[in-house]
Amino acid sequence: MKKMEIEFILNGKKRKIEVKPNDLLINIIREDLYLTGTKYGCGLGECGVCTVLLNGEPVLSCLTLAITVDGKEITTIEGLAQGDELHPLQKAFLKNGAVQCGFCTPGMILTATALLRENPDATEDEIRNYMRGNLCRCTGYVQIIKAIKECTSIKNKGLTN
Amino acid sequence: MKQIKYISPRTKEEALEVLQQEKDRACIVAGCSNVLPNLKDKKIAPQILVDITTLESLKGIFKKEGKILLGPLTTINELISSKIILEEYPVLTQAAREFADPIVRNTATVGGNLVTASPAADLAVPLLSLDAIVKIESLGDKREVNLINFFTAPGETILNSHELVVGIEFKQSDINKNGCFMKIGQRKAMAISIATLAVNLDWKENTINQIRIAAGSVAPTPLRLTGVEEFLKNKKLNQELIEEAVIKVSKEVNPISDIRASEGYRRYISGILFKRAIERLAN
Amino acid sequence: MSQLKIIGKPISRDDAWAKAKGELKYADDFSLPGMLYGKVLHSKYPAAKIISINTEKAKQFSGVRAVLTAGDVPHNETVTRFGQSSEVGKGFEGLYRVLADKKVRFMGEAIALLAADTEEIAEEAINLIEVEYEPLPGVFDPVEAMQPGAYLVGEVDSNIIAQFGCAQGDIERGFKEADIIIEDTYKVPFVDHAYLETESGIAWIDENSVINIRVGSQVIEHFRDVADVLGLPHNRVRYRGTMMGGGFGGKEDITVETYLALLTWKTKKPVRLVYSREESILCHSKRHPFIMHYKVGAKKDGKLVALEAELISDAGAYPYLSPWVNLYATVNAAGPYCIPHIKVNTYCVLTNNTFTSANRGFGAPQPNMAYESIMDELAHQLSINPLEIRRINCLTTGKALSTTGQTFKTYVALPEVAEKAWEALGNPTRIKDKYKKVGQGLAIGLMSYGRMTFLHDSSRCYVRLESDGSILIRSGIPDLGGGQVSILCQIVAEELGVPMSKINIYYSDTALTPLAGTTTATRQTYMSGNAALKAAREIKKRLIYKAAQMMNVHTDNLDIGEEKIIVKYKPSQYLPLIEAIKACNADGIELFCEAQFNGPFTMTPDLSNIRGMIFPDFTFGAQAVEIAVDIETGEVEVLKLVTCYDVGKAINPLSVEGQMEGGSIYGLGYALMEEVIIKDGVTLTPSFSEYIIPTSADVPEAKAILVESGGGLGPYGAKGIGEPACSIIAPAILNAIYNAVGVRIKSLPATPEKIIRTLKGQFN
Amino acid sequence: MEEYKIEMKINGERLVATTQADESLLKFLRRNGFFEVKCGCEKGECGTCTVILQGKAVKSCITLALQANNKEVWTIRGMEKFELGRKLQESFVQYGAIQCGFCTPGMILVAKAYLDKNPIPDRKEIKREIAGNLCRCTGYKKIIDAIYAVAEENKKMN
Repeated sequence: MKKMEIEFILNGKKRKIEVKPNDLLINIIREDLYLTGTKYGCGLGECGVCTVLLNGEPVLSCLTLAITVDGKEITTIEGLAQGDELHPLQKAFLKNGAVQCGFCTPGMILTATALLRENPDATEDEIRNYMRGNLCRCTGYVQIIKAIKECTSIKNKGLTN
Repeated sequence: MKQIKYISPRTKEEALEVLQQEKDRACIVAGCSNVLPNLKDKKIAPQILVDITTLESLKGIFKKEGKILLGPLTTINELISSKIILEEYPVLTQAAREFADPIVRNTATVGGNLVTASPAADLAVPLLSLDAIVKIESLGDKREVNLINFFTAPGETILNSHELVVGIEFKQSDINKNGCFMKIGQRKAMAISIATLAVNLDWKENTINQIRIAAGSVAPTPLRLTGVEEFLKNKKLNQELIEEAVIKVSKEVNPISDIRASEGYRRYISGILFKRAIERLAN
Repeated sequence: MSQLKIIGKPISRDDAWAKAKGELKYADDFSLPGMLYGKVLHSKYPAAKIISINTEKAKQFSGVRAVLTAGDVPHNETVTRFGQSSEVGKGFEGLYRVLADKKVRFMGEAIALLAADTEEIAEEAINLIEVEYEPLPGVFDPVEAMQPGAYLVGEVDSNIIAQFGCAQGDIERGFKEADIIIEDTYKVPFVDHAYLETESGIAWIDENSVINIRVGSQVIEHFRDVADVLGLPHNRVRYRGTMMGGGFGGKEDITVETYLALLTWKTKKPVRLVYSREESILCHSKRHPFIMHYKVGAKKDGKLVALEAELISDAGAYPYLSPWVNLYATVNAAGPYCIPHIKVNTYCVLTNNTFTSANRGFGAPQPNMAYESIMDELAHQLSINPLEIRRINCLTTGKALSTTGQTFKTYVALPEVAEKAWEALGNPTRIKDKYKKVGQGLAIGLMSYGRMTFLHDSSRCYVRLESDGSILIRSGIPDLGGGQVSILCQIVAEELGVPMSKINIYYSDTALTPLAGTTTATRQTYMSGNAALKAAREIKKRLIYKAAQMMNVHTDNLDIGEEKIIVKYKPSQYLPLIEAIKACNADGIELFCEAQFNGPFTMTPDLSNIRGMIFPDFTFGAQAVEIAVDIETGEVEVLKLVTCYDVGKAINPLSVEGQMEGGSIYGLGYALMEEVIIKDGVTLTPSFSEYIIPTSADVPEAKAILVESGGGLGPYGAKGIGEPACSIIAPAILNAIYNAVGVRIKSLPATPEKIIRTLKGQFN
Repeated sequence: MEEYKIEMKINGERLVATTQADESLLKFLRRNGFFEVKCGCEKGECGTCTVILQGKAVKSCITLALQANNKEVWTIRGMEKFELGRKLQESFVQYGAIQCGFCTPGMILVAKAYLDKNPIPDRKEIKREIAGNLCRCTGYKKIIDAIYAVAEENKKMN
C-alpha cells in the first residue's frame, strides 16, 4: 500500500512521518515514534487506556486513523511534564495513590486534562461522568476521582497544554 | 546531506554514456577495496557510483594472435588460477599470490589495481615488466596507452573522467615467459609493500638480449627502470655485471621515507630484490 | 578430595558455542527503539588552548538531539580509579577530564559529544562544531619533559608524575666486585592492544531512572566513577557488561561509558556509540614506551653481583594507570635473578602524546626486554651457554626477589621451565637458502598474578543449587575472551558434582551480580575462582551434612560426584543429589551462598624503596624461539616458538594453552612489527594498514608446555597465566637474532630495516 | 538521500529492504539485524566482517550492499544448514579455537568457502588461506588445528 507523508505536532514538536492509509494512530505512536506511554488495552475503544489528546480533545488512538491527524496537534502522556516538573494532575495522582498497576494512568490523566480544561470546577459527579470511558481494575476509582477533584481548585493554570 | 546515486549499467556502452554525462561526478566501482575506505574517509566525494561488475564483456582472460587480453574486471584470484598466465606469464601469477589477502583477491580486480594508481600497486609492477598496453574507451572513441605512460602521479593516471579501461594486453614472447616478482612488506599477508620489483629477461648464451625491470613503492608511480635496462642490454651476464646493476637500480629508483621504510632502505632493498630476481631467472 | 572429574580436562568453553554460531551479542550488537547515535569530537592538536567552542550550527542541524561540552558535564574533573572498593591504596589516582576544557593535552582528546537520530547525521553534524584553538608548543619526549623548564603538560609544576625505587646491598661495592660490566640503553615503543572489537556500547535510562550501560569493560566497578561524573548516587548507574571482543588491558580504563551516560542522561533516550578503528587507535590507551638504561656486573663465572637500572616511561597526556604500571616495571626490573646489589629508579613522565595505561603485561614486558638482552650479552661475552647463565643466577624455591626482597615459599619452577623450553627447541634447523641464517634464543621471566597486596583485593561469587539439581551462578566477573566465566562454571561443577550443561551463569552486571573485581592483573582464576570454590564448598558442606543424617554415615565418609552423594569407602552406596536437595529444602537448609575471597593484605609500601610483599604470588616461565634472518633483506621468520610456564594447575588446559599460544604471538608482534608511531603528538599509524599485527602467515605454530606444580594460590593450586604468557617473547626473539647474525637490536620492533642498518651500518 | 530497493537471499531466506548507494554490505546487514557480522575496521584490513557472497568469501565492509542485490549471502548464522558448516563450528569449539570470539564468524566462513573448494588442504595451505583474517587472542594455532581436523575427516571419508 502506498505511504503518504503526514505532518503534525506531537508534544509540541513538529513531526513528519510516512503512514499507510490504514495505519492506526496508536501503532504509529508506539512503534514508529517509540512513545510507549500510550497503552494498548482492547483495540476496540472499550477501555480508554490508549487515550491521547487530539487538538486538546481526548480520542482513542486505537480507533483513530493516523492519516487523519495530518496538520493537527497530538499530546501523549510523555508531553505533559515540563522537564522534571510534573503536571499538577500527575502530582495529584501520585500524592493520592491513584496509581497502582499504572496501565490506565496515562489515559486517565489525559482525559482528566481535557475535563479540567472544559470544566475547571467540575463536581465529583461531573468527573465520574466524564471519566466513564476509562476503565481501571485496581483502584476502584476512589483515589483517581479524589486526585482529579483536588486539581479542580487549581483553576486553569497550566492545565491545558 | 550528501546525495549519492548508484547505477549499474547493463552494457559497456551504457557505462560509457553515463561517464560522458557525469564525468568528474562519477566514480567507477568494481572490487571496492579502495573506493569504500576512501568514501568513508571522505577522500572522495562522487555524486554517482557506477558499478561495472555486471559488465560481462570486461571479464575474462583471452588468448588471441600471440597476445593475451585481460578484462579489467578479472579478479586477482582468477589470475592466480589461470593456467595460461602461470605458464606464459609467471611474473603475474607470482605477484597475484602476494596481493593483499585471499579474501580481497576474490573481489579486487586487475583494472581496479591499475586505475587506483597507488605507487605500491602490486599488479602494476609485473604488468610493467610484461610491457602491457592499456586499452581505453570512451563514448565513440578508443585509444591504447603503454602502461609505462599510464601513471602520472600518486593516485593519478592519464585516464580522463569519461574514459574506461576496457582491457590490458601483452604479448606472448620468450621474455614474458621468463619473469620473476619480488616483494618486501612489513608482514607476509595484507601488506602494503615497502618495495616490489619485477624482472623479465630474454637471454641466450649468457648474453642479455632484452630485459625489463619494473619497481613499485619506490617512486611516486610504479616505474620501469629503463636506465638499468639500457645498461644491461647485450651484455654478458656475470657476477660483476649484476653487482654494478644493483648499484644502478638503487640509484634509479626514487623513493621517499615514510612510516614503512626510509628512502635509504628502499634504495638498498630495490637493489637486493633485483639481484635476487636476476639470480633466480639466470639459474 | 577424590579424583578431579572436570577440573584439568580440556573442556569446550561455556561461551564457545554461542560464539561459533554468531549468537553471542557483544556490546553494540543490540538496538533499542528510538535509539540515538553518539559521536565524539576529538582534538586536532596535541597541545593547544581552546579559545572557543561554537556548537550552534551543530545544534541547529536537523536530527541532532544534543551537543555537550565540558560545561555540560556535572563533574568534569575527577580522578582515574582502578576499581578498588575501599580507600586503601589511594594516592595513585591522577586527573581525569571527561571533556577537554580550556586546553587539550593530546591529539584525539574528547572535546564535545553529540547525539543524533541517525549515524549519518551524527557524522555530518560533529564536523559542524567549531573549535578555535591556539596551538601550544607541547612536549613529546619524556626525557625532554623531565628537564626543568620543560613545557608543562598539566597544571602542576612538574611533568614527572611518579617515581619509584628499589635498592638492596651496596651498588658501588657490587660493581667493584664485578669482573665484567655491561652497560646499555634499550627502548620500546607505544603499542596498541588491537582487539578486534573497538570500544562501543549502548546506554539507556530505565524505569527506575537508573542509567544502564551495556558495554564491554574489564572493570565494571567503573559504574561508580560514571555516577560521580554525573553527580548521581552510585546505585543510579548500572553496568551490564558483555563478553568482550578482546581487552588486553585496553578496556581497563573507562572508554566510551561516560560519554554514553552523559548523552543518554541529557536526551533521556537510548544512545549507541561505536568507535571506528581510527578513533580506537587514536584515543584509547597505549602500552608505555620506556627508555631503559641498564648497568649489570658479574663475576667471570657468570654470577651476577650488581644491577643498576634507570627506567623512564612516557605516560602520555594523563596519568591513568601509569603509576601502577611503573611500579610493576620497578619490581620486575631485575627479573627472576638473585643479585646482591641492586638499585632501580623509575620515572614516569607526562607528555603530549596519547596517554598510556594498562596493556597485557602491565609494565613487565618492557624491563624484561632489557634485562634478558643483557643476560644474553653477558652469556656471550663470558662464553657461557644462554641456559647455563640463567641456571647460575635464577631464583629458586626459598630465595627472595632481588628488587623487593619478597621470599618465595612455594615451588619456583626455575630453572625447570627454562630447561624444558630450551630442550623442546631441539637442534637448529638447517636451511639451504644461502641468504638465511638460523638462530635460537631464550628468555626467562616472572610475573605477578593478582593485584598489589596493598590494594586489599577481594572477589565475590553467588552460587545457588536449584530444586531440580541445576545450578545458577552470579558473578560480576568480566570475560575478555580468556574464558574467565567458564572457569567459574567448571569449579562449581566439580565441587557440586553436576555436569557443566546443568550450570547457568550470569556475569558482569553491577546491579545483580556480586562484584568480582577487575579482569586485570591476571587475577580472575585466582580471586574469583577461589570465591566460587568457597561458595560451592559451603553448599557442599550443607548437602553432605543432610545426607549424612539420611544415610546414617559420618560426613567425613561422604563425597559428591556425578549428581550423587557417595559413600567413599563403598561407592555403590549413594544418595541421589536430588534427594539431598529435596531434604534440604524441606528442612529449610539454605542451598545458596554468596562468598567473598580476600587476597593477602599489606600496608602501602615506601615507594622510594619498595620492600616486602607487593604481590600475592608470581608465575615463572621461559620462552625459546628459533628464527631465520635474511642477511640481505633483514626479514626475520620465526620458525619455532616454545612457551613453558608453571601454571600451578591448569583448570582448563585448552584455555591455558590458548593463553600461552595467543600471548606468545601477541609478544611476537611486539618484537617484530608493532609500533604506534607518534610524531610530535600526531599518530601516524591510525589504521590496521599502518598498525601492523601478525597474520597467520607471519607466525609459527606456537608450542605450549605446561608445568603443573600445584603451588599456586588459586583453586586447586592454579596460578595466573594471561599476562605472563606474553611478557618475555620479545627478548627471546632479539637473542635469537643475535645468535643468528651477531647484531643486538636494542629497540623494538626489530624491523628488517633496523636489522640491516645494524648489520651493515649505513646503506649505500 | 536516494533509497534503493534491494533483495537478497540471506542464509536461505529472502530479504527485501532498502539501502543507499554508498552503504557497505556490512552496514546494511547490521542495520537489518544481522549482528553476527562483526565490524572490526571498515577498511578491509581485519576480516571480521567476512561473509560468503555467491559462494566466495568477501569482506562485507568493502563490498557495496547493492553489489549483493539479487544474490545469495551466507553469514555465520546460516552455517548450521551445511554439514561442513556444522563440522567447522563443532571443531572450533572442541579445539579451543575460540577465545574472545570476535574473529570467529569470519574465520569459520573463510574456512567453509575454502574447504568447499579444496576439501583436503594441508596445514600450510590453511595458514595461507586465513591470512586475511586477524585474530588477536589465539595466535592462530588452534584455529589451524580446528580447520585441519575437519580436513582430516574429509580425507578419511574420501
